[in-house]
This record gives sequence, structure tokens and C-alpha cells, in this order.
Amino acid sequence: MGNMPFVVSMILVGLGFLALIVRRNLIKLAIGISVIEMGVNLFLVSLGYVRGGIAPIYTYAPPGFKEMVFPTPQALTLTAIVIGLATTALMLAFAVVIYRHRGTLDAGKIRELKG
Amino acid sequence: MRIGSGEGFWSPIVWAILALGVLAIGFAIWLQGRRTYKRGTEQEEPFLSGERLPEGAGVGATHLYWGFAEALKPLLMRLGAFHSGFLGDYVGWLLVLLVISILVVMLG
Amino acid sequence: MIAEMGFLVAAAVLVGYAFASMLRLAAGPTTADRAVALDTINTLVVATMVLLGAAFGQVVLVDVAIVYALLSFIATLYIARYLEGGLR
Amino acid sequence: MKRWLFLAAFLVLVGYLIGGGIWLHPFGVPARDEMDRYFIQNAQAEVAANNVVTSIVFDYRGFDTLGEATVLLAAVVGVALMLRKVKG
Amino acid sequence: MTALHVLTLSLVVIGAALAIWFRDLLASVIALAGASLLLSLEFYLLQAPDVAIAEAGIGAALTAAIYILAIRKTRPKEEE
Amino acid sequence: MRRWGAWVAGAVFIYAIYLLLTLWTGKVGVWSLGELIGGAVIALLGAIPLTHFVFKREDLRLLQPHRWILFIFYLVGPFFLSMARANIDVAYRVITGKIRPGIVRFQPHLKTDFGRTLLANSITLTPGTLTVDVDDSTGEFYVHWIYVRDPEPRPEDVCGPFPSWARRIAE
Amino acid sequence: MKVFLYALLAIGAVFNGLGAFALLRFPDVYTRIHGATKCTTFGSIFSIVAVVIYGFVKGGGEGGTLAVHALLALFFLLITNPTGSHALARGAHRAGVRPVGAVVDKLEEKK
Amino acid sequence: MVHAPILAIAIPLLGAFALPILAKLNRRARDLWAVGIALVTLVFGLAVAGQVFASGKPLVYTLGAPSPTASVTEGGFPIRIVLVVDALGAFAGIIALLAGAIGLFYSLQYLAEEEGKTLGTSLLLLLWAGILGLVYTGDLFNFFVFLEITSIAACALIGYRVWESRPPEAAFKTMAMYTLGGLLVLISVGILYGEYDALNIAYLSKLITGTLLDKLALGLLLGGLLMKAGAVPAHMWAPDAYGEAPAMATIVLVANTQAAIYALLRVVFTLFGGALATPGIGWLIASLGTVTVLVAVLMAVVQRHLGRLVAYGAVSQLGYMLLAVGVGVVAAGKGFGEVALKGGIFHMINDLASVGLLFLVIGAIRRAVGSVDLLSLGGLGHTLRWESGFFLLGALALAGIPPLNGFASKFLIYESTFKASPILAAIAVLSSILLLAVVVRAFHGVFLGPKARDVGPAPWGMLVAMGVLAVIIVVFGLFPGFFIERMVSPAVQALLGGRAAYLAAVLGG
Amino acid sequence: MSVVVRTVTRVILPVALAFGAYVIMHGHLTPGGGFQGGAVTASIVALLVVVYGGARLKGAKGWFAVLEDVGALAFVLLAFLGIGATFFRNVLAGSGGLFGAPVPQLGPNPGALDTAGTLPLMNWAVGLKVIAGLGSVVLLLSLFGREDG
Repeated sequence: MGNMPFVVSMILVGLGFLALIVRRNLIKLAIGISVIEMGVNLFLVSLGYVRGGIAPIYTYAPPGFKEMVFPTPQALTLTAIVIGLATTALMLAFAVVIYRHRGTLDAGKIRELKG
Repeated sequence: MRIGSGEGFWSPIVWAILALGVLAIGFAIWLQGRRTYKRGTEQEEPFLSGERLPEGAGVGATHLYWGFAEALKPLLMRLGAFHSGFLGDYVGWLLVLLVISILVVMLG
Repeated sequence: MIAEMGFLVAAAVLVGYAFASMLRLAAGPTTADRAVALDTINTLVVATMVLLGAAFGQVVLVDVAIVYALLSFIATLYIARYLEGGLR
Repeated sequence: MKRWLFLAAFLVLVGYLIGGGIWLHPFGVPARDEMDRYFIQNAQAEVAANNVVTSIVFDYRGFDTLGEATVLLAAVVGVALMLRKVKG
Repeated sequence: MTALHVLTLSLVVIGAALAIWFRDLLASVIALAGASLLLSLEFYLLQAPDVAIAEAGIGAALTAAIYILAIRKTRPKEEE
Repeated sequence: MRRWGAWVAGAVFIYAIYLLLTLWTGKVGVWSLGELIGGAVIALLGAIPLTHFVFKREDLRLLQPHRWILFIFYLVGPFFLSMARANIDVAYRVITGKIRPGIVRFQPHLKTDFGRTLLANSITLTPGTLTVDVDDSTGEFYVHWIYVRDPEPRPEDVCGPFPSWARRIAE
Repeated sequence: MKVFLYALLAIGAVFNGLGAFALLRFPDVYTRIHGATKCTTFGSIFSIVAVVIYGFVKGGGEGGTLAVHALLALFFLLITNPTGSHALARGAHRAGVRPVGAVVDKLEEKK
Repeated sequence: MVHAPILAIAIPLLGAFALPILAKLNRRARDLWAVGIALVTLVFGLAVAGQVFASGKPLVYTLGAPSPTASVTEGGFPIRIVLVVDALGAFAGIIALLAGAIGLFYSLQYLAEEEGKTLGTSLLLLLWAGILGLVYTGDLFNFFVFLEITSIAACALIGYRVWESRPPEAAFKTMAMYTLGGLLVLISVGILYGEYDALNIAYLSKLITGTLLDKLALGLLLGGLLMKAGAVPAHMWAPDAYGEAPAMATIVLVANTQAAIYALLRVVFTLFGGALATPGIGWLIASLGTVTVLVAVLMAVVQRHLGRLVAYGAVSQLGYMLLAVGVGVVAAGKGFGEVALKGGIFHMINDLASVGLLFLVIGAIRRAVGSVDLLSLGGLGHTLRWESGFFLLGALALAGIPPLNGFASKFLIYESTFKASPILAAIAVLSSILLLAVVVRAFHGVFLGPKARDVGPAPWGMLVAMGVLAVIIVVFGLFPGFFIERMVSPAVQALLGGRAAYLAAVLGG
Repeated sequence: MSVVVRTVTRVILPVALAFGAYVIMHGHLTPGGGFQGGAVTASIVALLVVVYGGARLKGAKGWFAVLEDVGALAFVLLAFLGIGATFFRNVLAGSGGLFGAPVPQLGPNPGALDTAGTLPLMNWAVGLKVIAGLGSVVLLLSLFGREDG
């Protein structure tokens, strides 16, 4: 139970990789990458958690607070989230264009670039 | 202008002078050749094993190393199958590379 | 204060209900069923977030709940529009 | 054959990752804290902002944010490039 | 507190697993949106409201929107 | 002219919401000066892109204050009560499993968008009914009824007094 | 006061649970939408009203902001939830999902 | 000039942001703006390199601090993002500058207006800035951000020719691989952050002791960066990307790959140099490099698509670099390790020149003929005279024929590798011979033979861009000693003995 | 979509706009900031696309492109503001002028909009950029492949 958030985030990363190996649909692959990104974001945020801490915002902070959660991982995660969204959007645009040319999204059939 | 590797050295200037010398020798040999060659006569037409080549025939790029490619065919076939173009394979091999590197770092 | 403890327990119960909705999301025969489950989870999570904001004693956290209350609806609309056959 | 190799690699990788997750500092008790301690204590005085996260995002690590805005711009330009109308 | 963490995290994992397991892409996206929603709740529990708002705003509306648009422009099922 | 009206209405709406969000922030009344000014700027600028979408001529009557009072009264009075009844009803049907569903049609004679919307949402949240479709041209409602008593119902059968409330509030 | 809050929270929890249970128990999409929308909205009203009352009692800028923001969240929930359900029901019907055991389907007849 | 490092990154970004607005006003103004931005960036980048090479000390620039050198707080630890340029960084920066400027200049006449020239140019500027940032940054998370900038801009550029079916496919595959690599790097950054609560490379390097988690982080970083550098078995994206990208993007993509090799050096020697630079890692990289060389060359033999053929050649050159890096790690303390690193680092710029020249010529052929299939081409030498000369020059340099530049660096790599492991050296030499055969075949197939069609020559801008690279090839081939002494040796010294200087420059004292 | 959804959309739009502006504006005081508020506001575009169809927003595409570049440029120029000291130096913080007010040390001070130097301005720049960027992504995807796109 102790390190459950870390373990869960790593499980999410693993799930995403599994999707990338097993699944063949391009949009499913994008979903797999999204899942990996979720895992990484969870990993980063849970790295900075301090037991009993409050959110790192001084506005309306309870008067006698002891600890604050670490702010750096949150800033990093913010960046990572937007990067993830950008990646997803670009991959989906590629997928749509590929479908326009080939009429399929099956990665097993989209293999013009082999050899 | 030379670079050394501890054992040997490489100097392009010396090499260029030597190469010029070799070229000069080659030119001299070329000058000794037959003088009867004329442009525009049938001497210029290509032929293969004594046969006239049909019109439009040429030596394509793929023909150059045909024998070589034929000899290496089993290996090349296998390599071609390795480059399957399937994205799942790409990711799988990335995982293999990752595991290899992690194992190497962990073990030594 | 004890009231915060009550909020926490209520929030835990609501997340437990989200578990039940997740079952419907997994099982639901049609896509519409899954969408309904998602909608339910959305509502439950908004309520949970408001409760937790009170439980943690930090007012600023409640803004997250407002975001969800406003935006979860858009995903539902997209799914509905897709089912209708729109968005071409 | 190839599939089994990939699955084995996958399992080893996930094993290592989960092992790393367990091996890390206990959840909620960070091992070192000098940088974040500095941010929490000095952000109000140096940046005059109450939200420490925003002061990191835009001041201490503002260059990351510039990079991230660049990523977004690149993605939008890329999407526009992909979905544009071209000859033929 | 711990119970909340455990519940939310297991829900996230279930949602992500469903997102990968479903054959129907739309169902997949729904499960992904659910997982992202619960991930946002987990961020909230980890006292990261900034990240929670970002994940909420992006995961709740925009990701689902672009995925569904992309699916509509292509085809809804995974083919075998 | 219509644009200007839409702009002002949108700006007022945005400003109201903004002020509600920033209640208790400072010393000028309960707002700080920055909030008042900033909110005004936001409202004036933000209303511009929304002018195409937000405003319709018929919405002007929603600005009459007695409609708002009626709306709040309706919300905490009959609406809340029937919502409570709806939940008891659902509990009953969940436990006994006694359902007789069907999609029925009725004509509530509502003309404005807001009236129809209010009625539709009220129907959705109240006992045994769920709006499935609203015909844009005729204004007929198609309602999924969990226990159909009459295949050709009058509006009162399905949703009680709500159509008249909606007419009073929004038309 | 505390008992009142607890009562509100308990009612909210019960109705939310009813919604989740209805989601699992009912036979088809429309009835599930019935259960889920009504019960979760109603339960959330109670849960959030508990927070609102708590905030107002606490008072000051902090409690007041908590109350107002919670109230706003509730308001948006009240607007968007039935609308989303309606859109979903409409989409499901147009996608060809028919109510199970329907005695009458006027919408189907219209098409 | 104290602000030169940041200006070299920020000016292209500024240019890319302003480019679409200018394009709405006037197309000519946009082109002038792009050229101006390129020149200014070149000036600042070269100024950075000049300062570093002149002073011999790493250049530190702290973003957001009261003064650029105030990189640490009173507690002695850095909190802000730091740009650190040592000799190696300056060298890699020169490569990136060269590639970006030539690519941009080439693109002015290569890209057609109706195909989205504005978007392409702006992405090219973003990619350029991304590579420069990747090379200059001294912060681990910032490194990840720039990695993502390069990957997204690069993939968008790869898919530039959307009206064909192959480029989007290549772009999707490359995007998936790049994103995965970036995420692996991010996981590794997270692990290091969780352990040490620091993100600065120098400070982390001081703290790292070689625990199991450090090893895991190093493994993940190595995996991600090796993928990005195109090592077998994760190299398959590289031929797809190089083969299908438009020519002006390909040369920057090659620079991008070399930035990955730079990052590899940085990670192995600086970040983990204190605790974990074991010979095992060196052998791993070296053997992967050898396999890369062999596999890529063998694959190049069977290609009939000219772009893919040269792309496999480019991958094999990256294998040489990896081989040199690996030997350098194995023999870090010995003389031939230094020689290997010299060869590897010098090979970076040589590879850029030769491969870049080949790709630019392929771009010109594609523009003139519309196809790059070896079976359908032939006889282009009659009309495309300049291009055929450039192609021959680039091909010979790629294969390492003396006296061109490819030989000078390969010579150093062979010599040093032979001392480390004769087998690897033998494979490397054999592959080089094979590569010569391949490029001769390509040249024969494209330019020789009867004249088949009438095509117009390339415009002068493109020819000038190619000519610059050709001059680089010849000059670097004829005077390698000069460049090795002035540029490569300081970089190698910064790598081998410079870790202490790097740390001192950032952390003070 | 039906009249119900359209009407509710008309109610939601100003609300979401106000809330997005609130999140952007209070980025340095409460959770939120440029990205979050931008994402919330960009959801408006997604909502409009789904309710009214992308074709009705076709004219906004060019505006979005310009707005995005303006936001990015403003962000970079704000960063250049500090080049007298260093790039990204927050020169306005604590200067006493506009946005230079010092922040009270602890306790509730939610209305202190004029603190934090360049942060509010950067929030707005990034917010504009994110609105335009994400909005145009959704819009482009919805318009792709249509005859009237």
C-alpha cells in the first residue's frame, strides 16, 4: 500500500506499452500513448506529495498549516500535459490523413514503408 | 596538416600528391593505347559476348550487383523480414533495446 | 472538526458508487450505455470534489469542480452527436 | 517467436519499472527537499505571487513554459499542415 | 484518505485497461475520458489543483472532442 | 442595432458571473477594485465574439425581474418537490422492477426556446419521464415515459403543471 | 447543526447510490438514463447543499467563497446534467437503440 | 554578447512566431524575414562558439536570475534553468547552426508557395530552435521539453507532402517512436527528481552515487536516446523519416539525430560520469553501433527508392558515431579512447555535410523529375550537371574515399576501434566498402545511361546551398588537422576531463 | 442538435467565458493560469463545433491563426523585457508600479490582482495562445474532408 501511486503509474505505463505492442489500430495506438502519458503525469505529481501537506497556494491557506506539497512536479506535469495533448492532436491528424489515402487504419496494412 | 591516431597518421596533402602521381602514370599508360578508335563509327556500339545488343537495352542500376545480392539472398531476406514496416514491431524492438540497455547498466 | 470527517466519508462513498458505474461502463452493451455511465461518473466526481474541498479546508480547490461541472457536458454532447450520425 | 520476445521484454521492463516505483522513497515522505523548500519559502517574496506553482511555471522555470508554448504552436502548425488543402 | 486513494487509483487503472481492451473505438475513448476524469480526481487528492484543472479542462472536453472527431473522419471499429 | 443589444446583454451576463465568482475578494464593497475593473474589461471584450451565438430578440423578456423571482420560487417549490417524488419513484421502480416504458408525444404549446428548454429539463428531472426529442417546427415533445398509462396523453398527464410554469416564466 | 449536515450528506449518499444502482439494474438505455440522471442530480444537490451550508456557517471570505463556488457548481450541474441526458437519449434513439418492451414509440412512427 | 546563448535560441523562436503574421502581409517580406532571422541566429550561435573556444571555459547563462552567472542560491544549489555551453556543446551547436541555415536557405526556392511554404518555413525555424536548445541547455527537464519540440516539429515536417500516401505514414511511425522515447526520458527525469529533488544536470551529477534507481534512470535514458540516435534494433523509423521528408527538413533531421548523440555523450560522460560510466555501457554502445553499421549497409544494398537508400547510408554513419562513442567510453582513460572520441565527434560534422548534400541533391531530383525510384530514373547526368557532380562528391565522402572528409574521421575510428576490438573494426571497414558499392550503384542508376527525359536544372538558391556543403566536404577533407585541433580536440577534452570544469562553472567554486 | 441543447449552449457560453477569464486572471492567486483557463475557454470552441457544426465557425480560422501568433509573440516579448538583467527576468515584480505591488505574506488575499510582476501578463499571453491553438485544432479537425471546409 505504501507506494501505491508510484506502482499504479508504472502499471499505467505498462498498459500503454502493451496496447502499442498488441493493438493494430492507429487511433488505438494514440490511445495507448495517451495512457502512458497519464501514467507519467501521475508519477510526477505523486513524487511531490508530502503527507499532510496542503496545496502550494497561499491564498486562503489554513492558518496553522504545517507542510506544503512540493510545487515543482506540478509545474513539470502542467508542461507534460500540454505536450501530451499536442502529441495526441498531431498523431490524430496523421491518422486521419493516412485514412484518407489508404482507407484503413490497420497498422498491419499500412506497411508501404518496409524493407 | 596531418592527423595522427597514435599509431599511424593521415595526411591528405601527401595523399593528394601521391594520387596525382598515380594519375599521371595512368594517363601515360592511356596514351600508349590504340589510335584507331574513332567516334561515331560502329566501334562505339555496345555488345555483349559478341552479340549485338537489341535497341534500347541498358545496364540498369539493379543489375550492377545482381550476383552479390543473389549470394546474400538468405541474409537479405531475413533482414527484409526484420524491417517489416509494422509499427508494433517498431515498438517491440524499442522495448528490446530498452531492456538490453537496462540490463547492461544493471549488471555492469 | 468532525464535519470535515463526514465530508471525507461521504466523498469516499461517492467514489465507491463511481466503481459501480465503472461496471456499467465495462459491461454496457451499447455505446450509449457507456456514455450514460460516464455521465454518472462525472456527476459523482463533481460532487466528490466539492465535498473534498470542504473536507480539506481549502477553498481554492472547489474551482476544479466548477470546471468539471461545466465541461463534462461537452464530452457527452460529442458522444451523442456521434451517435446521431453528425459531425461529418 | 517475435511476439514472445517482445512480451518477455515488456514483462522485464514493467518489472523493472514497478520495482523502481517500490524502491523509490516512501510515498508522501520525499527523500530530499532543498529546491522545493526554497520555492515554498521564497516564492512570495521574490515573485510576489501567492500561487507557488504559477510562480514556478512562469518565473523560475519560465523557459520550460516558452518551450511548451512552442510545442503547442508546432503541433497546431503541424495539424494545419496536415489537414490543409493541396493541389490534386 | 487511504481508502479514497486506493479506490480512485484502482478506478484509473480499470478505466485505462478498458480503454485498451475495447474493440469499439468510441467505447475506448469513453473509457479513456473516464480514466482521465478519475486521474484528475487523484490529482485533486494529491493536492495539485493546478494540474487537476488542466487535466479536467483538457481531458474532459478537448481530448474527447478531438478523438471523436478523428474517429468520425475515419472508421469506428478496429478491423481484424 | 441587434448586434449592439447582443453585445450589451452578453457583457452584462459575463460581468454578473464574474462578479459572482469573485465575491468576497476585497475592500470596495465586497470586491476589490482590480476585480471590478478587470471584470468589466473582460466582459466588454469577451462579449464581442459571442454576439453571433448568445442573443435572440425574444430573450429580452427574460430580463423582467418578476420572471426571475418566479423562477427561483419554481425551483425551490414545485420543481424540488417533484424531483423528490421522482427519486422515490425511481427507487420504487428499481426495487420492484415494475416498468412499462414507451415514447409518447404531446403538444405543450410553447413557442420560445427558453420555454421549451425549461420544460424539457424539468421533464427530464421529474418522475418517470425523459425528453427524447423536441420537434423544432411544431414544438411537439417526444417523451420516454417509464410507465405508460395512456399512449396519447395530454400534457398534464405527463408532466403536471410544468408547461404552465414554463409559460409563466419564459414566455 | 452537525446532525443536520450529516443528515444532508446521508440523504445525498443514499440517492447517489440509488442512481448507481439503477444504472446497474435497469434493462435498457432510456431507463438507465432515467435512474442515473434523476438520482445523481438529486443526491448531488443534497451533498453540495451540505457544503454550502457549512460554508455559510463558517462565514468570512473563506466560507462565503466556498459556499458561492459550490453553489455555482451545483447550478451548472443542474443546467448541464438533464441536457446531456436528453442529448444522449436523442442520440441513442437516432442510432437505432429501441426501448426494451416499449408499449408505444411515437418517435419511431414519426420517421 | 553575454546574452548570446539565449538569443541563439530565442531569435529563431521569435522568427517562427512572427512568420505567419508577416506572410499574411507580404510574401517577399516573409522570405526576407526568414533569411534575416537565420543570419542573426548564425551570428549569435557563432559568437557563442567563439567565446567558448577562445576562453576554454564553459559558458553559463542563468535564465531569470539577477545576473547571468548567478546560477546558484545561497544554499549552493541551482533553482533556475541554466544554459551551459562547453566546447562539446559549442561544436554540436555549430553543426545545428550549419544544418538549419543551409536548410532554410534551400527551402526558400525548394518549397512551392501553394503547398504551404509559410507553415513549412515556420516549422523549420521551430525545429532549428529546438535543436539549439537541446544542445545548449543544462537542465534535465528543459532537455525533455526541447526533445519534444524537435520531435513534434520534425514529424510535422516529415509529413509535409500530404498529397502522397507515404509521408504521413512515415510521420506517424516516427511520431510514435519519438514520443515514446521522450516519455522514457521523462520517466527517467522523474526518477532522478524523486531521488535528489534537483533537475540541474551539473548538480545532479554531483549528487548521483550509483544506486539501483540511478541505474534504472540511466538505462531508460540510454534506451530513449539510442532510439533517437537510430541504433539497431530501434532504427526503423530513421529510413522512413529520412526517405520521405522534404529535403530541407532531412538535413535538419540529421542534425537532430546528431544532437541525440551529443545528448548521449552528455548523459554518459557528464551526468553519470562520476559514478556509472562503466565499460559495460561502452561495449553496449559500441556493439550496437557495429550492428547498426552492418545492418544499415546491407539494407541499403537492396533498396530501389533513392531516398531510402541514402537514408540507410545515413543510419550506417550514425552507427560509426555510436561505435566511436562506445570505444571512447570503454577506453576512457587511454589514448585510443580519446582518438575514438575525436573521430566520432569529427564524424558528426562530416556526416552532416555528406548526407546532407546527398539529400539536398535528392530533393532537387524529386523537384525536377517527380520520382526517386531507381528503376525509373536514369540519364539525368546529361542535364543536371551540377547535381550529378555534387551527388558524386557526397557519395564518395559518405563511403569514406580519400581525400574527402569522410575518410579523415573514419580513419580515426578504425584505428582506435582496432585497438579495442579488431572484430568490430573489421566489420566497420567491410561495411564501408559495401557502402561504396551501394552509392556507386545509386550514382550509376540515377545519372548515367542514355538521356531519357528533359528536365530543368535546379534554381540557383538550391545550388548555392549544395555548393556550401560541397565546399565543406572538400575543405574538411583536405585540412582535417586544422579543424581537429581547433574544434574537435577542445570538445573531446571537455568531455573527458571537463566534468569538473562543467560542474564548477555551474555550481561555482 | 435539438433546441434544448442549443439554448443551454447559449447559456453556457458566457458562463464558460467568464469562468475561463477568471481562471486566467487569477492564475497567480488561485489554481489555474494561462493553460488551464485557455483550455476551459477553448472548450467553448469545441462546444460550438458540436452544437452548430464547424462550418458556421469557418471564418474564425484566420482569426485563430493570428491570435495564436500574437499570443506567442507577446509571451516571447515579455520574456525579452528582462533582457537588461537576464532573459525571463521578472522585472516588474516588486517594482511598485502596475503589477508591482508586494503580496501580503499570509492569509486570504484573493483580490490582489496587481501583484506578481509579469506573471499576469504572461498568463494572458499564454491564455490567448492556448485558446487560439486548441480551438483551431478542433476546428481544423472538424472541417477536414468537407466540401465547404
